[in-house]
Amino acid sequence: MTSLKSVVESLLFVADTPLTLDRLCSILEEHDRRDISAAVAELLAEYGEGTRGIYLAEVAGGWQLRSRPENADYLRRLNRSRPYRFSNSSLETLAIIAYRQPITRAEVEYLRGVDSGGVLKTLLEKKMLRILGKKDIPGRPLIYGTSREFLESFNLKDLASLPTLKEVQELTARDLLEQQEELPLPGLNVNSTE
Amino acid sequence: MTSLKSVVESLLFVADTPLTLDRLCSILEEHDRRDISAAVAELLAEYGEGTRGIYLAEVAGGWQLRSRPENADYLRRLNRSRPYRFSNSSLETLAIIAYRQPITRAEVEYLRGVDSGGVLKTLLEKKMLRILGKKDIPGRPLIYGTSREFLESFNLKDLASLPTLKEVQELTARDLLEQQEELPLPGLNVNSTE
Amino acid sequence: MTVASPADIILFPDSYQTVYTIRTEAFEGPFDLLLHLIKKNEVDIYNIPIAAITRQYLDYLDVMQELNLDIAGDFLVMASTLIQIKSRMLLPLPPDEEIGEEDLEDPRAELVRRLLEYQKYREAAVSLAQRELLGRDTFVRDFAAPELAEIEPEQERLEVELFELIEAFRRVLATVPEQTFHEVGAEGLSIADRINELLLLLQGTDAAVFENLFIGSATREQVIITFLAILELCRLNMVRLAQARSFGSILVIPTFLDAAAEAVTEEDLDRDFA
Repeated sequence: MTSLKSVVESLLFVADTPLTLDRLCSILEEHDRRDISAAVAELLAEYGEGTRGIYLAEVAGGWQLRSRPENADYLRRLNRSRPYRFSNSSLETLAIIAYRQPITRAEVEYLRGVDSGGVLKTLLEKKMLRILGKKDIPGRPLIYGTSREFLESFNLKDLASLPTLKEVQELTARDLLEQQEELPLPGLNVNSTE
Repeated sequence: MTSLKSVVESLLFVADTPLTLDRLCSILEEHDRRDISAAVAELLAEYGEGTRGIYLAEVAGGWQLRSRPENADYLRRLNRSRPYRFSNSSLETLAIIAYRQPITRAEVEYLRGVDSGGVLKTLLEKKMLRILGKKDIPGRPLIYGTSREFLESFNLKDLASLPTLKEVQELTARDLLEQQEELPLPGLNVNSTE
Repeated sequence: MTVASPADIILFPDSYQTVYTIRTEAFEGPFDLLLHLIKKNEVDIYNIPIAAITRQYLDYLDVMQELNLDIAGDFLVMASTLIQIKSRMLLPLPPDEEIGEEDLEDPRAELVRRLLEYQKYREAAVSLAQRELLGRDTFVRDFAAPELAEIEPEQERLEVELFELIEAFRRVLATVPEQTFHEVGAEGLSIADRINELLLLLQGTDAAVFENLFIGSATREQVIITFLAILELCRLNMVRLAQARSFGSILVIPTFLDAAAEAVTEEDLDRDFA
């Protein structure tokens, strides 16, 4: 018999999606949730050491073994995975939806200032977005949100681990070394356009 | 930059077939064959220690990372609840029934243009459909509709929350007429969003 | 004044291909172009020299036109907004007693708010792109492990997105002649919902009082939908309407899946699944 840690490592290795603690517990039903959690923690620590070719990422509410990003140049030569390329408009639209979801197409377009139907469709096809339902306002427009695949693609544990817009701005400001003084702008209420 | 060993480990991790020394050398062309060989030997030694959940197997004249065979029972449980993906024909049939219910098999087949008996059966087994009754026409064919489970799996409140075809088509309408007619510049009051 | 913009670089394209790509890559939209002009001119976003910026903006549209590029309607809409703001800034304020609240606000305020808001998301987009992207920076084993290949799943979890369902329906419709189809709107689907609910309600009962089926139909629209659903059920012969005596209650009698005569038999299933 091998250890629980070994079993968890095997599971993480063969699973083709991130495994959540709930999923691990239902697979390892005879084990204590606390023990499973501890095994994951041990693995996280082990994979965190040194510069191994594999690391244990916390994504989409679970854990997934991934290749070390520093080795990406070599891995691309294997030519196996479809490279993800996002256009600027896709990224812009994704950012808006990630921060403002649930959101309608009209709201996205108000923020971007351009028609966004085509981009939304592309992002739906790439499974980065989900249709969450319809908004309870006249016309019942569709509402969109980001998907689990979005979290996986962008290496995010959950939506809350996105930097806040303020943090993003501070980072950008520091990057550009051009501190813009902040003026109070009242009433940035974009959603009142229905 | 990480070590050659780390790169080899990443490659073995991502590859879906065993990698031979020749293949590794051709991918890592700037590296010496002897160094690559040594990196593999180091990895073999490391993975051989203890009872880790992953081991480096020598197969088909090459190497492949595999899950530890002793843990196979647990891995089977992972597979037991594998996510089920609909085939295109299942999705098509389900879509027709969702949007056109109540509907008979003959009507489904008229729309799809192909025999749909097998697909209907699968969808009933998956509990996506229910038999609503029999139609009062010669032959008394069964009438199908979608089930409560259907709504649950698509996270829908009711059938009325299904997006209409028109709503999705609107997303792409722009692509077809990318050429926008030119609007007269003056007097376009766009900001009247109060 | 010249327009220095990404389009300039491509004014002398070395291939047709290059010309084709600028349309999508020059500017994402009017906000993007405006922010570019503001930055290039090194002006304060809170105090935009609207006349100069408008002129440069229109110059850019001219360049696009000279290059025979399609100018998206959104760019033209912004042009008209800019012109409007410019003219409002030239107008003298109305006499004191007629000053409304909107007259007091800087005509540029709304535009500035939107530009700043847009800028935030554009920066967020950049920070998204800088993350360790799956398929670009990091890779996973997104294939079935060979050691699991022979294990048949015992129980499957359904995993499908609404969008895929709609796309499937669209594929079907694409192959069907148009007039055999009409768009089913929310109303048609509400009727289908109601039919499903009524069938559940009627299952296992001998009959239901007609009026009782309207309990819970709060709005006029819901009443109509319930009524249409009952009619549809009658048409399909899944219910029968009966009245015990004149002016008595109307009874809705389920005739579907009648245990004695009408149960779904093996034979029925065989016929459909043969």
